[in-house]
Amino acid sequence: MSVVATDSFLERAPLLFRDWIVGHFPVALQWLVHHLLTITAILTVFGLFFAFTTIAERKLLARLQNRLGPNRSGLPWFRTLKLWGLTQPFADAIKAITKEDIVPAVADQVLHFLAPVVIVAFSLLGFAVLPFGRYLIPVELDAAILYFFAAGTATELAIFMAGWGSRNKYSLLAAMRALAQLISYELPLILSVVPVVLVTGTLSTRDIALAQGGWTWGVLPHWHVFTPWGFAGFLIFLVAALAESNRSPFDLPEAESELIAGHLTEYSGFKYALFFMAEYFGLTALSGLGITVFLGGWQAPCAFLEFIPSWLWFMGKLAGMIVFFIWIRGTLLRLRIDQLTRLAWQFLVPLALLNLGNAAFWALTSGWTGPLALARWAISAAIVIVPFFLLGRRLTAGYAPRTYRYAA
Amino acid sequence: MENLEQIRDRLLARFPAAQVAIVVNPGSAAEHSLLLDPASAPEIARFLRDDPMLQLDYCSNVTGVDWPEKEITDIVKKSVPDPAGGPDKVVEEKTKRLQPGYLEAVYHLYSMARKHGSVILRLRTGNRSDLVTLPSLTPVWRSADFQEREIFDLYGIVFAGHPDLRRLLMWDEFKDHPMRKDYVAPDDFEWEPTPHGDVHERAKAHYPAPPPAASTPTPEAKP
Amino acid sequence: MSLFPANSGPTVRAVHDEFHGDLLEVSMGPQHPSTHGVFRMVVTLDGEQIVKLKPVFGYLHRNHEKIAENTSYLSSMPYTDRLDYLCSMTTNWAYALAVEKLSGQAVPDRAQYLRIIMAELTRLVNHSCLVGFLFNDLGTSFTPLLYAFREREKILDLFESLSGSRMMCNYQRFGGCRVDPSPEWLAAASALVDNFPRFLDEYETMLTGNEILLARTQGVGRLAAAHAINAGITGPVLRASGVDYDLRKVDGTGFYPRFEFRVPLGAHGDTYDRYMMRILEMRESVKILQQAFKTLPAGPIMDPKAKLRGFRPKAGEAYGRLESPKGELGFYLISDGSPNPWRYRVRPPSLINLTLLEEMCLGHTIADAVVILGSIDIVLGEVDR
Amino acid sequence: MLGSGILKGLGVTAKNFVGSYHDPARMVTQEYPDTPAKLPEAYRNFPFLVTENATDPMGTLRCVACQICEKECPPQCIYIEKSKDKKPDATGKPQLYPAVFAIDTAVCMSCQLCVEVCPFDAIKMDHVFEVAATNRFEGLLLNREQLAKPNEYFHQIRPTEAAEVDGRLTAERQAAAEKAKAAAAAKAAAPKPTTPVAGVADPGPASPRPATPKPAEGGTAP
Repeated sequence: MSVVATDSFLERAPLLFRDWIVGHFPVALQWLVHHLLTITAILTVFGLFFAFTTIAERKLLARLQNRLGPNRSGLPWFRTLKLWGLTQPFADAIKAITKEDIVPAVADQVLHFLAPVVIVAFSLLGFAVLPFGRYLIPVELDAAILYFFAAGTATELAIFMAGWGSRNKYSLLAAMRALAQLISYELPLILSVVPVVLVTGTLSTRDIALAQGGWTWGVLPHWHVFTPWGFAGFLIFLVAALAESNRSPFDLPEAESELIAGHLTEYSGFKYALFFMAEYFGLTALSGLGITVFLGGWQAPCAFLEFIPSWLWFMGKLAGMIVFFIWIRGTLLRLRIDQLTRLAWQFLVPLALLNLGNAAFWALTSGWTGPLALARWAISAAIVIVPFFLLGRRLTAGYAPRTYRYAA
Repeated sequence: MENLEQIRDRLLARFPAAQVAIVVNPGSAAEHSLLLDPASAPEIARFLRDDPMLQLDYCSNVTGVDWPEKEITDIVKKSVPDPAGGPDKVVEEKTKRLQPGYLEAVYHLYSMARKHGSVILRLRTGNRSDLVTLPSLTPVWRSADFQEREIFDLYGIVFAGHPDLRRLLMWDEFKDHPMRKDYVAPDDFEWEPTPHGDVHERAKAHYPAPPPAASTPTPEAKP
Repeated sequence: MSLFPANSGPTVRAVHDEFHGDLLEVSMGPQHPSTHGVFRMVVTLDGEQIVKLKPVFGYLHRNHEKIAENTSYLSSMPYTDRLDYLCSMTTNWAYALAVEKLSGQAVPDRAQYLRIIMAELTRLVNHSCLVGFLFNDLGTSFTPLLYAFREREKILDLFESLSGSRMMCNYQRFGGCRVDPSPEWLAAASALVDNFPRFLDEYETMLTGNEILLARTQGVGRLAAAHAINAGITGPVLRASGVDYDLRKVDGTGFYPRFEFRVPLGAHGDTYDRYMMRILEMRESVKILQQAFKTLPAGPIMDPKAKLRGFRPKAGEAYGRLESPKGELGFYLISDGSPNPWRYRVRPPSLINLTLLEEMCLGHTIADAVVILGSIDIVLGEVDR
Repeated sequence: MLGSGILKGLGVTAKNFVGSYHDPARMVTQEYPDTPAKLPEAYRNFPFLVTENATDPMGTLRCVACQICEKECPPQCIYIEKSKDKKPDATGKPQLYPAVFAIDTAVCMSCQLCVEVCPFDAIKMDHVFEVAATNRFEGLLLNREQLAKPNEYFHQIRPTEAAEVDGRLTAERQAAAEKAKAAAAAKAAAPKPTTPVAGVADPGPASPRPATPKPAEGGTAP
């Protein structure tokens, strides 16, 4: 590996820029400026990322549905310049801020106000431990994974606050659903990441990303997703992440066809926008964790592509994950609450536990080479595929497409 | 399927106490109907549903009809002997009588099992004011549920034995029965300066002075 | 103990029941995204399970029947468009059918064919729309609905270029049809119908085998045949329960006996069967349309004796019924010889199909209630009239 | 297998995603204010009154204030007042004319019944649809001057129907003119008092045009 590629100026540019600014301050204040700059950077980058995720979601969904999507908003005073509607999120933001904030008279005023604040705060915490690039990690924690899940879980608490505090029956039902969903899906989500911790032997996100470096023949990356246990873990992680971030097909708390807007029913204007923002922050953070844990983090997929800065790779993978989630949303229908919990407890949790054993087997047999390596792959694949079929059959027992008769 | 006379005869034989009459439809559709007396209607209905030859298991349409009382002029021709001794004079004697009004419930029955129909049943109330109770056929055909509620709502026929007789389309506090022929619509419409129609006239009468927001009459408005 | 403190607001009212603990009474509608208009269900919930459901109607009531009794026979025709506003062509036909029965008018052959073409195109419109809405109730983000609307749009464009309006067609007249389609129109319609199965295939690939759809709809909202017959339920909802009763076959309305088509029947009577009935009926409709375009005769489209103005059928009554996409749509007319009908009654399939809604929903969750309602296919313009 | 149905669904949406960029059968959206809406000839929205001469619209209205449309209009949105005097119409025959002719477009439902019952081809359906007004009442109440549109406009929006109507009207007028000529000649030949002959062009409100359908819309039967 050429040192030039990995240590290029672009690779270090964000850090150099930060150090340059920090250098202007007295030494006693430098630690504070350092952290404030990091926070500002995360807020700006992911704020913008959120803004463009919304427009991307609307445009991609529109195209999936054979529509054009928002394409009108341009710039003020430049009527002819339409910019493909890319300034739509700013228009949305202006609208959300200027809209009247309605608080129901019977609502719990404190909870109703706190819920959107809490949900945004907690959904942002997860970003602190994600390694966005080779040298870009806001906080290096040894127990980063634990911290991440602890922070992420609190967002569901905010949903419950919103549902309870609104004093609306739909919101209440949504709050109950959110809790059921939280309890059911936190387990498979964590269990899907534990195999990686077991194999890499670390809880630090930085080390997990580093552990996936290197390529076979320079083109096949050593990402965890390209192992049988990693692939299974990644799929479980995807499903659980969808559920954790309340995305379709698991968007039960805000099921608009059943509960109007669920916990958001009594929110309007900027508070509504905050919930919306938090949902996307949560999704982005979980995608970032998934990338770090399974998709090689900031690592380039091929050796010769390493000249591209690592943080660009990370953002590219993040965009890919988001597009995939949008695609899912444009296709699938919603599960019912009992089916949702059944999927978690009867399918994902057993599969994740088996996968843990699978990872243990993988770690124990790391010395197998030659034909034994093939056997190692086959056994490991069987450990996930066979239960997948058996559990899947049990899950869908009694459900099948039907054939119909016609009247004589 | 048997014709209506056969059905009537069978019903009369089976239920000697019942009164069953055929109401002739003079129109080109020629769908004649059976007029039942309210007292025996439920058991006749149950018989029609369960009778193996008829099996009228499907009650398609239930509706009310309002027949307000109307003045009928009977013309009787009489030959009066001429006191002068000539040939008898034919004199038309006009007597006016008031045909009492009544409300009517009409049931259109079909058979899904035998795929035939229709047999039309009619039930009539005693008058339009206090004798408006008819037996409900909802226990026989569930499909009459909402439709009888609708008749109760819009015509004011009270169906005894209906499991849940409430207004269907109008709100519960509503007083009148809008589908009756003598129903007078309320005149508190929103004032709209349309230059035509009695709605405008009534609205003007209801609001002594039109609301100031829309007080300018149109150039075309009727003087 | 009640869930919320008493007097905490007008919307919060918990029902107490000593066996189930606290029940929650939710008023779904009239402003609810999934009640297909201004329909309202008063639902009592035990957790998420429905223990009681009372439908409430009348929010769109405009006394259509009274209006029709105060205007001439012809003037009611445009109002029938507004009953089932998704299927104005069939509603028009049903009304024309009843009036023709009342007055004994004949309809020329070509008009009979055109009526069947319009009715079956309407069936495609209605069923594709319904399936789309059903999927929206099931929680898709509009994708199947918009695919259905894309195809519906093409049929509505045809309606517009023929009758002048996309949805309020006002096309049928007593004794025939209003406008004769040009050969170009017929060619365009025929091409559209030939392409329609491709859309259905794609739709079915996308959704019919979807595991979530199967789990959400199979076994949900079962309706037994005997109950359905007794409750007067008609149309695809009835046939999903396995009852062979299609007025196109039973009554042989119009020229339907001249066409070859089959009537699909379900076995389970659940939501999935009701969904599949619509898909299969669309395939049969395509067959009818293809035959109709091939055999459409030339000739007049109006009975020459038909009168547009001064229409006074002689005294009598008639009940005309038709297999509309939603079920048996009937018009009951009593004439007293005057230009206005003495009694004008619409037998709305949407309303009567709701008779067993509570029984179908009991024991299921609130999410299922929305789906069951969606699978019954109601249009509030017709329910409330 | 669990998930196969979901994968198939993802495939279909992906196909539609790609198709929306190149397949006009999939992307049917018209960008309306930028590209004007394409209206079929039969499109109907709100009636207008046909005038023969654009320079004198009020003098050459075809409407003779027979009030048939007013009676037949289902929502009762037409209001007509007959004139006190008579004006010569296009054939030169003195006719009444509408002193007031108003249509409340807030009430009108564009059902076309007024067009169908009009014996004089005086009222036709328009193609306008951008008819927003700032006032709910007066702004949407169109009077005679706003409703009158020249025959050329009718030709422009509905060429087939307008040609058919014009052909019929010219034939009727010619027949009327010839009849008048013949009557004048007869009168000159044998001057004696005769009762006035009703012109063919004036069937009068009591005798409507036969209710045969107009073959114009959407072309003729094959």
